[in-house]
Amino acid sequence: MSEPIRLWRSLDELEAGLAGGPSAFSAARRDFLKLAAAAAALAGAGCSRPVEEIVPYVHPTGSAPGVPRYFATAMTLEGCASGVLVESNMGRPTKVEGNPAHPASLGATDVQAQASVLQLWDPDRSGAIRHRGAIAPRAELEAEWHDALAALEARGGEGLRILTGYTSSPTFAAQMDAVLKRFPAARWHRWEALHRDNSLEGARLALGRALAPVYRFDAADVVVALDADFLGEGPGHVRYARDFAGRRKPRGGAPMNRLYAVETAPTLAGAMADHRAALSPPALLRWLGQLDTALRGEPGAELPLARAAARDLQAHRGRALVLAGESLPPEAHALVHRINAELGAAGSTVAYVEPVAGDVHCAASLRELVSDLGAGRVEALVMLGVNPAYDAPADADFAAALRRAPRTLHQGLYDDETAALCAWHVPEAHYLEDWSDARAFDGTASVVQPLIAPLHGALSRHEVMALLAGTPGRPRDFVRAQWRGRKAEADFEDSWRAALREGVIPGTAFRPVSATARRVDFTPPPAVTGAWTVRLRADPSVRDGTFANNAWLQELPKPHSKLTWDNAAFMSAESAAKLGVRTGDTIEVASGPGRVEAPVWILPDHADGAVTMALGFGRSRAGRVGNGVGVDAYALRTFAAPWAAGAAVRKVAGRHVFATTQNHDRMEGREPVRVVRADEAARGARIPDETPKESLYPPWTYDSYRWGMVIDLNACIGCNACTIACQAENNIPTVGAEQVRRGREMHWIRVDRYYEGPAKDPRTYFQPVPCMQCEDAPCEAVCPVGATVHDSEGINVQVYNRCVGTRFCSNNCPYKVRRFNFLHFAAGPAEPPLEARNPEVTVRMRGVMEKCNYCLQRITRARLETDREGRRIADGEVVTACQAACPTRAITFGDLADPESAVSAAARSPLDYALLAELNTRPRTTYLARVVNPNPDAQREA
Amino acid sequence: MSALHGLMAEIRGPEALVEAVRRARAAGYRRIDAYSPFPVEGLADAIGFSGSRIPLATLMGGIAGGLGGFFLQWYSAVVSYPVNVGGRPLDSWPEFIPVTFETTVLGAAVTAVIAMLAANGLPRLRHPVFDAPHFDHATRNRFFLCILADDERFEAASARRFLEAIEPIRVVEVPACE
Amino acid sequence: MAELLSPRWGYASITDKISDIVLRRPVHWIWGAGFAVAGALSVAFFGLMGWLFLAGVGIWGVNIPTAWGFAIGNFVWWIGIGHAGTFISAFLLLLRQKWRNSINRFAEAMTLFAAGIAGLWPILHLGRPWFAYWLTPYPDVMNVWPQWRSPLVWDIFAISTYLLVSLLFWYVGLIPDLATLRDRAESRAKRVAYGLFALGWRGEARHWARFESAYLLLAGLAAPLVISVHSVVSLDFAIGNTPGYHSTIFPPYFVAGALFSGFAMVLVLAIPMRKFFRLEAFITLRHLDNAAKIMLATELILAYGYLAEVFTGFYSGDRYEVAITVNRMVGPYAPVYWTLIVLNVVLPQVLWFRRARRSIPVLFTLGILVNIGMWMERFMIVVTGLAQDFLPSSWGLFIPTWVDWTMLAGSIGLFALLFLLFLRALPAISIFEMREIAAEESA
Amino acid sequence: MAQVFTPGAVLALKLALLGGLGVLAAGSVAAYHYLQGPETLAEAPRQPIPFSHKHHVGDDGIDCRYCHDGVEVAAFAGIPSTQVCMTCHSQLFTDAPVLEPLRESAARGKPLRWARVHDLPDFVYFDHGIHVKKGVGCVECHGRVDRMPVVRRVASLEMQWCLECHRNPEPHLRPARFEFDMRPTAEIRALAGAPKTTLASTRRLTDCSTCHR
Repeated sequence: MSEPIRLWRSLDELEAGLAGGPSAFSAARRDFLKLAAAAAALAGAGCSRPVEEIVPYVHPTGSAPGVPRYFATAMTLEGCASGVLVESNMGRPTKVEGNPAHPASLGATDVQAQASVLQLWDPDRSGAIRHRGAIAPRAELEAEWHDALAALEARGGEGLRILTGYTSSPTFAAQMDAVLKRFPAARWHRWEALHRDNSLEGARLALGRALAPVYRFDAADVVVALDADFLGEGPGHVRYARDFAGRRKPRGGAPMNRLYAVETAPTLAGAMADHRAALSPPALLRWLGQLDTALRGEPGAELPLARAAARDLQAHRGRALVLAGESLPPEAHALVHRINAELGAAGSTVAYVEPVAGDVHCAASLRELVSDLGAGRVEALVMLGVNPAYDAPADADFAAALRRAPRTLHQGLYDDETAALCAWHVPEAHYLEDWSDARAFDGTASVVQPLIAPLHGALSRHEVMALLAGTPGRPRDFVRAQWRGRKAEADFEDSWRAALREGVIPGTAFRPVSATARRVDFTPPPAVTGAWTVRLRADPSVRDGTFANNAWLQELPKPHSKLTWDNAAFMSAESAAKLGVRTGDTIEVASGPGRVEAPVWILPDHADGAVTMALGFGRSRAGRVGNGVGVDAYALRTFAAPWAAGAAVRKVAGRHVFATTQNHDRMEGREPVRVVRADEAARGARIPDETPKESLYPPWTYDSYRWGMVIDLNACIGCNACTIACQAENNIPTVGAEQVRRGREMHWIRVDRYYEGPAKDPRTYFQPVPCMQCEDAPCEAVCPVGATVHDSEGINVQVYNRCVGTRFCSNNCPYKVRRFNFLHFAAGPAEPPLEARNPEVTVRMRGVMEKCNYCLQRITRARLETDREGRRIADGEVVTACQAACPTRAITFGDLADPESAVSAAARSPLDYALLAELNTRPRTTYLARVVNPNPDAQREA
Repeated sequence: MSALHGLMAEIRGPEALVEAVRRARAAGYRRIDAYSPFPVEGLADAIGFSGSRIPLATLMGGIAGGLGGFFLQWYSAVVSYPVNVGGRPLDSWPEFIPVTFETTVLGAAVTAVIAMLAANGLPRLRHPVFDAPHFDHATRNRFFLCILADDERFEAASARRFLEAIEPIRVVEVPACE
Repeated sequence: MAELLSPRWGYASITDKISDIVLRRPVHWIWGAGFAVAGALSVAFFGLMGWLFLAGVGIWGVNIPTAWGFAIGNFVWWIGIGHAGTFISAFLLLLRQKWRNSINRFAEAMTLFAAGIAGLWPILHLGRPWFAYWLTPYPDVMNVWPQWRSPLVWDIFAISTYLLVSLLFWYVGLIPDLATLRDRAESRAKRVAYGLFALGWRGEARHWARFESAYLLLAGLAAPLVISVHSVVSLDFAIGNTPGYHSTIFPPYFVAGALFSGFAMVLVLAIPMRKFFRLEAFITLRHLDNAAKIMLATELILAYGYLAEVFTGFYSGDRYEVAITVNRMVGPYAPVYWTLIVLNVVLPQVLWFRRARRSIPVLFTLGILVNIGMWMERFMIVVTGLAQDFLPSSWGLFIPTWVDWTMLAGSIGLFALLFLLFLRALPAISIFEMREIAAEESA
Repeated sequence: MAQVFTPGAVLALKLALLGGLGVLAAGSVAAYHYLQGPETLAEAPRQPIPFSHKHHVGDDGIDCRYCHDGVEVAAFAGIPSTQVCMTCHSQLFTDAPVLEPLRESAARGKPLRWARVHDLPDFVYFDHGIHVKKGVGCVECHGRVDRMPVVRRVASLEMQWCLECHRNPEPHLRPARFEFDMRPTAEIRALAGAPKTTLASTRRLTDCSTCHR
């Protein structure tokens, strides 16, 4: 995949490109025309075509046009880096893949990484340096600040404040040192809306210093997660998902692990749990108390699940692990550290390392800044990549405080809420445009290299720091200098190239620190009947609001609610009944200083007495896509209680129509998802094959490849990475909330969510559903024009340019995986510019049916390559977009004709079954049953 | 006065017309036309019309349509561009039947109409009888018998005498039109 | 039982009575008003058609899973209405039912207009209608062909054949009457116009003979065609695997429904027409009575179809069939189901009573109600199966937009417009066949 | 009663009918040719520089790959960068007026803008590399460019034209070393025999997915 690149050239190429110069730009122009013609050509189907221009390079580039190249870099989210490989088509980044060499990725990505390419091309990104709203030349900015800084320097930097989010960039840190050296009295504040104050504070209490835990799920037999969604968010979650899934194999290898999840709102971890309890935040803490009591063998632990979990943990000392989610107070974290110590987890299933984003308490840091602003102690405030005017706690009233600052500068991707209040705004370079470096959750460092010169004349964060430090230079040089250290240029060059090629710098992972956890007294809050708690959490898609203007993420269904383009007040059915509300009714939630009105969404697996709301919505200056989507839950947030707080909840007037992609939750006894108990599976239980043996038709022979896919429901955590990866790879348009309401979303692979069991606290199952590529495809027989037919490798292909749009195929598709362009979605307002699209995939016009085709373009590329080399495609050589993105490797794809292939092996599993097999459609895509591993002990208890 | 098309008698009713025709035949006239505002029972036999060949033509048309329809489907699906459609066999003949049926009916129907018109020598917008007085009532309520001038036994005087003998409303000469 | 025609009617009076409607009678304000309304609706229809072609079918309520909505429902409904005409003229001709002669002409016209409008819908329904011709076989530069296994291709052939044969049948039957109009028209323009289409018909004995044999053959061909058309249409559904679609009862059940709605429409048209043009003498109560009887018969077959569907639904034991059967009765579209049961099964039972069969208001109201009921049946068949099929995760309802409704109304307006024009331009009752009856009555 | 139609009228009608049929026939023929694609094979589009393949290939014998360097490895054969042209033209015809755009491009760093001669619809994914690899000579599709003063299209590039070869590729293939030889394939095969290339099955070659995705 990744290939060595000669920096001086590729970079010049890129910069030249964006300077409107010949190379990359003209390349873009070619594909632009290509794509622009697409719609017309689709319509034309051989009728008159416009005369097209071919624009060659002026200087040769060494890369043949149309051959994509991959570059390794790293994306930073909440201070933690994950390695990515970015596909570049003629100088234009079009697709993000995980970097197998990177510890936080292992080749997989989360949804934000997939969507980041759309963010890069977002036309709403800030496009110019602005002074009081008016576009200003860079020189003016530099001139003004040069003088201002000189003045500040004279006073030792008194009154200079810098506010950033979490950053793990060594280069940035070094620059900050330089700045603070120049301005000794200056202060560096940090604010990250999704901060990790509680866990760090908890570590301070228990371990004596701020340390971050690094978990080893591959070594854990029993895991207890307390409101900890280690599969869905937080440092290293992609890696953790892989390790966790690796321990859920019912047969062969290590014994299958068991997960107990206690949480307020359903999370990905909760959905995977073998035992789950939904408890409101206070009750959850009491449960922790009970667990502790039970572990210490003291009387008074009356909660059966807690007792069972305790016994299970003790039975697996050294292979047990307890996790505390960020929402738990520091004391709870401290207790959990202690419990892990007593269970012999420390050193085996959990290691402690220096926090990659440094030892910092965001709340304290921001509170200090706000008070200083209020006291007029701030002369100049520089804010880099933060948006406190939107995401600071309500009781900070940051906007008001900010107005008190005489001199302000804001740098960000967007001209956002904070930018609007600042004298100066500087567009920030996207990570795909920027030189930098960053550390992963375990400390492993990567060099961040640009694939394209800043699109909107954006500045690197390092350039602004250089301005402050008074040491001008190019970002790349800062990063090189940082890593060269004392080495000589000559012998550094090789390691530098290696680092850029591999995407990781070897030997930079933090060494685990040995720390002994002491017991700190922890008293769970007393039970108060009828009390409400509001639980605030990051949105699985837009996180803290950073990605609010990203249509792919906005339209990505939330894992549990399948809700798009919105947030809601999630609550349990019982709580709703108590309030007398149904899904769609409006409630008012009042907590601390703030109150918000939000529509209710009932989740069967939500805790009673609690309301969960996602942060990151209700933006006013996010951009055309994100403005006014959902309600702003930050209004309920305070320094003291960032995640959970007591609240007053009441019903108010108003209905809201949600845009959801799944209207029915239960399986209606149809078993699309098959479930097996671990012990049965271990004994080799087999899912009966319901395919009718007789067929009216003589079988077709497939003499070359027989592409097939197996999806392991036991590994799928429902994170949606496949859905969005497919969207990015296949130029799938977004349609907007209104069209989703009408049932017209376009995702080629959707993740179905089913509930099974009691109405209260049912089990949650996820099931990714792409096209099944049926061998006896019902869709094909009914197409009047033969626009969907089989090819000789058994792929059910959709020929867009032949499709007339009768939609008969969709009617006849039992899986309803076909998607139709009811309107000209490809030209929708939220669509990326044509340069951002995959030139290997036709852009579909209005009136055309489309669907998954196993990433035909990738198969074709592999076929052409291997064909030129005169060999067969080897197993694993074709990786579909969904497969590549999947954190848990739940998707296996390959050639069923080759008995040695991974997919053949998977298909032979006794747990393999075909969806709706009784219809005799003979799908090429099959599933491996979900395996649950309940604790017999616990069931006896319950 | 130009050439004569024939002598025409205007007759009151259908029965009278049939009777008249019979007598004309008996009198040895062969080239006679009878006009009525609706198909009159037994008139065709009386005038010596031996059954039409339209049914045969129709049958032929139907067979041609059917064969053509089936061949078109078979050729395009099996020979011209064979494609694997949903694992169905290329020659899915049972699924070719509906179209074959339709083309059969179409072929037959179109042939029937064309054959009818052709055999009747229609369309023919101009015809001598149109010049005959009162002939516009031939499509309303009147019946006409016309002995054509080219009948070898035709002789103006005798023919007129013959027609007068069957007590028509009137007898007129129908001039041939150029 | 009243005879078909009172003896006081002779060849001349029949001819004049019917042809005067076209040739002499001045335009009446009622006709004008009807024309205006129908015209307005037609304009709306074509206007929305234009928008549809520009924007795409997204302006309708269709979605995934219910990718078919009003368009297909309307198509099936119109085709159904387009059945009675040819059935009347073909079957009843073969069965020597003389009473047909006074209603076959306008019934056939109704058939042509209904079938033509029906034929529009599948094309409007396409995502890219300008490529509709790809469904027909022709030598193209892509060397590709229609996919013959698709019922939609069968439709193309079935509908176009039906339209063409019905047109021929209708036209052939018109020729002698056109000649009549040619000979009775005063204005030269009219004589030329009718004269052209009369093809110089003279009513010569041999011509009549050939005419009758051809007409009989056409009837013989049209009869199975009538059956085949709706059978093929029903295959659009029966071939599919969608629960509620996949049913072998469909062909006969669709045909029965078609005749049912067709005869209902005949009544809806005949009753005002005979009153407005004073044609009570030709379209007697006995005619209406017979039509009502046929309605009753087809309604019973249809009711059997409903019953059989429910029975087989449960009998199959197939969980999806059972689900859809139950779903129709208690699901989101239950109101539609029960309404159509009332309109199509319960109400028509009044036709058992002679008094109802001979009561103008009853028949007229019933005709309208039955047409509404039959439209609902089409809607139920098209939508319910799709809305909730195999995987619960993909279930989703179809909610029509105002465009759906307006275009439905527009198509009805277009139908009315064409029929009103027909009444003014051509003899609404077959003149020469009425003369035949007169001849027989007098004989 | 008199005739409705005068002899003249009838004659006129007949003529009108014939005329109508004629128009219909002509119309369908025209429509067919429209669908055949508008590009008239004869004429070449206007190019910024009247570049003569005849001169460069026919007379100078420059190998195709010298300018079209992607042809063996990539989907797109590649259009020479200004720099490639300048390798010679910095010495030769340095002041020829026709080359002014080239010199300007080199000086200003602005790319030349050539008009596409072979333009496939964008839902067609053609790959030069594999065709060259399998032994389809340039001349098969591009004709005798070595004889074209200004290059023009010689093939219709319609689907049926592609299928002709995809349904029976064998006679269109030539040994690798003659790929870039401008002589017609028949001649080459007579001279050097058939190539030893392994071909995908005709079924594979006529799959929709071979060219459309």
